[in-house]
Amino acid sequence: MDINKLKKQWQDLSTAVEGIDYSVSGHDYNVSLERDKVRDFAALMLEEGFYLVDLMAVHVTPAIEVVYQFAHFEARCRVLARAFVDDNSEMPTISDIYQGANWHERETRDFHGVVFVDHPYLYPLILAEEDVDLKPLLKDEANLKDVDAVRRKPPEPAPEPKPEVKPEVKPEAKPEAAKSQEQS
Amino acid sequence: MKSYFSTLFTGAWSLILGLKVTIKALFSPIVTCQYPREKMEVTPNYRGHIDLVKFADTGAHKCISCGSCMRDCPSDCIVVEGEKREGVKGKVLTIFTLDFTKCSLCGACVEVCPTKALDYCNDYELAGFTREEFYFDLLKRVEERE
Amino acid sequence: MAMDVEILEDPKHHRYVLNMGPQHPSTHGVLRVLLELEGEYAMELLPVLGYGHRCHEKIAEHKPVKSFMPNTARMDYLGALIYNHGYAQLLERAAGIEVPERVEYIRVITSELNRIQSHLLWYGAYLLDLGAFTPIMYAFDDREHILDILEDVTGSRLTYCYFRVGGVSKDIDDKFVTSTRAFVKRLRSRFPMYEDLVNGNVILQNRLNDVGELTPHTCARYGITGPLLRGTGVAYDMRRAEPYSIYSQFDFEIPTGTKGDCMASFMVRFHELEQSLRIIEQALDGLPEGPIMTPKVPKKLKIPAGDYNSSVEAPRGELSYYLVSDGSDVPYRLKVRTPSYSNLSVVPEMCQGMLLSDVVSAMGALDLVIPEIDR
Amino acid sequence: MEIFYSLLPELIRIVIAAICGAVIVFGNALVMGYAERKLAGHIMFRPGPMEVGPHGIYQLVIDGLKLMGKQLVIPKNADTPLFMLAPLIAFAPVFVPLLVIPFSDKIQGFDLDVGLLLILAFASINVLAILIGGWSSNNKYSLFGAIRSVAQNVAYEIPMLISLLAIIFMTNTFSLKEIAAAQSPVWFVVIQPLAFLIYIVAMVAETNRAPFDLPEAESELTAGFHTEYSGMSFSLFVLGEYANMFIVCSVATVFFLGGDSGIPLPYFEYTGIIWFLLKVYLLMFFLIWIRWTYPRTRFDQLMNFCWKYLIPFSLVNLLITVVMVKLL
Repeated sequence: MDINKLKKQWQDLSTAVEGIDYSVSGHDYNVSLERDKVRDFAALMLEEGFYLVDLMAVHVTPAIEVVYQFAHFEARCRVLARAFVDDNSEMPTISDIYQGANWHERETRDFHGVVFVDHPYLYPLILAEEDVDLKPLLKDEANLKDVDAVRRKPPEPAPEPKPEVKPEVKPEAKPEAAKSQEQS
Repeated sequence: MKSYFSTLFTGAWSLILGLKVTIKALFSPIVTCQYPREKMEVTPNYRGHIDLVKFADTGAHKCISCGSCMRDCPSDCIVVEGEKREGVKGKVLTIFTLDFTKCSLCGACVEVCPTKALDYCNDYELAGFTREEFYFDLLKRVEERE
Repeated sequence: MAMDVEILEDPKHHRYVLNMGPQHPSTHGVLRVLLELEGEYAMELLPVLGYGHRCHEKIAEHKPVKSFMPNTARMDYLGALIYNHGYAQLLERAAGIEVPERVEYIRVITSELNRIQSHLLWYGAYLLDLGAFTPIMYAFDDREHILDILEDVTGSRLTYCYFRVGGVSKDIDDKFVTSTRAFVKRLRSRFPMYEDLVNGNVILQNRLNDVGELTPHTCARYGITGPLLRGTGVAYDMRRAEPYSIYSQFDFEIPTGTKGDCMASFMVRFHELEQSLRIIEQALDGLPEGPIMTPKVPKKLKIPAGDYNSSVEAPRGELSYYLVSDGSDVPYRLKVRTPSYSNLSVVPEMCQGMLLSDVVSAMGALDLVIPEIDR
Repeated sequence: MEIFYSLLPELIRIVIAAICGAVIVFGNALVMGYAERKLAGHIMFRPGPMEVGPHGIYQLVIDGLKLMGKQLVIPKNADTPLFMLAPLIAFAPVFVPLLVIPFSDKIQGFDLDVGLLLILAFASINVLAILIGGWSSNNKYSLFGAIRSVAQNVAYEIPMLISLLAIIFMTNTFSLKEIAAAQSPVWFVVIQPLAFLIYIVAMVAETNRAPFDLPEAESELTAGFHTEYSGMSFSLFVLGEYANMFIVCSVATVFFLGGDSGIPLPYFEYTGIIWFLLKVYLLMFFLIWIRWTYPRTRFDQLMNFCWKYLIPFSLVNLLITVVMVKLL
């Protein structure tokens, strides 16, 4: 696994590749994808020997965000890939590339109502059959946040005004993160 | 042909080894505890449901009805109420109940208590026929206790 | 029933449907598997989940982050401390809390005891699946010692809620150290007995060899981790691959197999018992003095906005918590990646064309804990 | 009338023998049920039944009463007549083989010339019962158990018969009494150790005991052929199973362990039964012992073992025996 080459390939497929400090967030890279590049990205990851750790959805505005987590068997490289669903809550499936995504996608369909196009058997997995439209993990209006509200904030130079937030909880300055933001 | 016989003999030998283990166990003493007749000693650190502690020097509990435990409980199973009374400093505890059917025995209430008025009880033989049997009135329990 | 659309009785092909579970003795809980059989061969399998779903992820979105700790233990009742560990680590990582060294040692010792306990239960229950009744009692005999040790320090026997953000709830004492050392010695002395009674047994060997073979590529496609993956020869263990806590300080091996069949993962798990004992011994030797709680954990723990991940090695594979925070003390989204979920998803492919008896032994080798799958 | 009087002693003998058979069947089930639980318990470091009576010795009586008191549940789509018939077929034939077993010199129902054939004929009816029970339950698990049982029993009857045939060639008789008597200096287990081993393995498989308990295989087939049975109809299957164990162990005793021979006791023609029962229960202990030691075999391996090992070995053994008998 050549990480520099991989990064270049990721950049070709994605809108942004962001390196993150593992000790703060527990993963190494953050890749933002367009919806139609998800399948290409998954195929690339499988080819490079990554396994699918997890697939989940986060309900934010403007659209539900689907997060794919990959890791590698040989070296520590934990990658989060994220993409927004379209207006019909649709998303291309990757269950023919990563068969393990099959159940994760069914579960995401249960909980968030994300429809994975071309999924072989998009049938309720965890929820009962009659709860197919329940979508329990969707936020209601009052709790729904914008996507920027749940993104990591770049460290601010000014001291935090609120006293109860500890100063040490803030993520430290990360040169990589700053660099990639410039790129994007 | 050679493997035909060697598998037979290694297989048979492994079966004999197994028989040796079980026959030895057959003549070994038993290790189980015949529960209703003999009881094992339960460690004093066992975390049963919570109880108000009765302090020997004052003969009373030390709850100041601040409600920290109620707020910190992940399962919302504690209800604490106190009232102001004439001539008494602070609040007097009037209600302290625990809905043990919801309790997950995490210990958050015991740790958060500012006066160390709560402790785990050691009672593990809890069984009942109705839910109501597990709505404990801890205030009553502490008053009835020796 | 509409759920059975894919698997239907087909008299023309002499196929018929067998409904295994949710009360079948070898599905270990409320798992239901629909099997399409031809003779005794399973041609198609369809696991049906959700009988034990308790909405843990939804609950997490409704209460302060610290209050979710007891729930983690309920997801995998056999690896409760390891689930605690992952969650405590997640919050510590997210809030930037340093943990005292003694706490890390205590966490490692108790987590490894928990892992041994889980493996011993699996060992017995798996043999029960294969029709041997006695080993489960021997394994429980050993397991009971661990439960006693852990009960003495944590206060409970199964669903421990022992770890706290920034520490543990109770310090260990000399009694814990001596009884743990005694247990390590005892379990070591029992290995030859297990070896004779079970591991070398020709019937067991025949039942497990070449059954349910996996390849590293299959594991990558399905996200299979843990002993099953190590059985295929990939030495991937979160304790080594992404060393959390103080695991990097200990000298232990990662047992691996070669063929990736049930026997390989069986032996991997068995050898892991020994490796866990080694870690415990080293941790007991190096146990430092010190506080058991970080003093500066705020009462209302606010997680800075962003997403955080924490992965630990649970007895069944990789456990990941993924937390999305909006800056408040309540998680915006908490996703738990449980190992059994991904491990079970391979069953339709792995068990295709197997005998019914082999389906039982292959599913037993996955070491399923259903509440962990359903969450 | 004269014919009647001449037959009367014989009739009385039949009645007494049948009563004794019933006592043996039920007594054996009580003893074995208790022994199995106790031994299983102690093998697992636990005491077994302890509650009813001293060391739980009345446990089996209570269990019997409980089973009698239970409702007989007949599944909705079951074939009711066959469903009710199957336990009877499993239970009824076990009395007949008991009539010809020579417990001692004088304690024997009949000494038939074809005693062995009678035993084997009636013992194999058990398979039919399992098949009927599994089929009529209208349950897929039961059906599996039944099918497995038939295949297994048919396969294992071959090595069982051939290994016994070696003894028949040596003694030239089918009469059990004469076979037992033929081993007065040396038991046949010494002369025919291979036949003995083959017989023991086949015997375990014939009685559907672990590690060959595939028809019941509770971790795969929940309870196999008796999944749907409850109450007395279930206990008839169990009684039949224990009685079958007793019969095959008795045959092993007669053929290989010298029948009632042993250290002479006073009134040996009667007291020989002590030695006989001792040997039988030692074999039964062995059956229990291996049941609580081994995992279950897989079906194809079970059949492989029979066809690849037991049948060739028993044939070779028979051949050698025949040659030796001819030469000596």
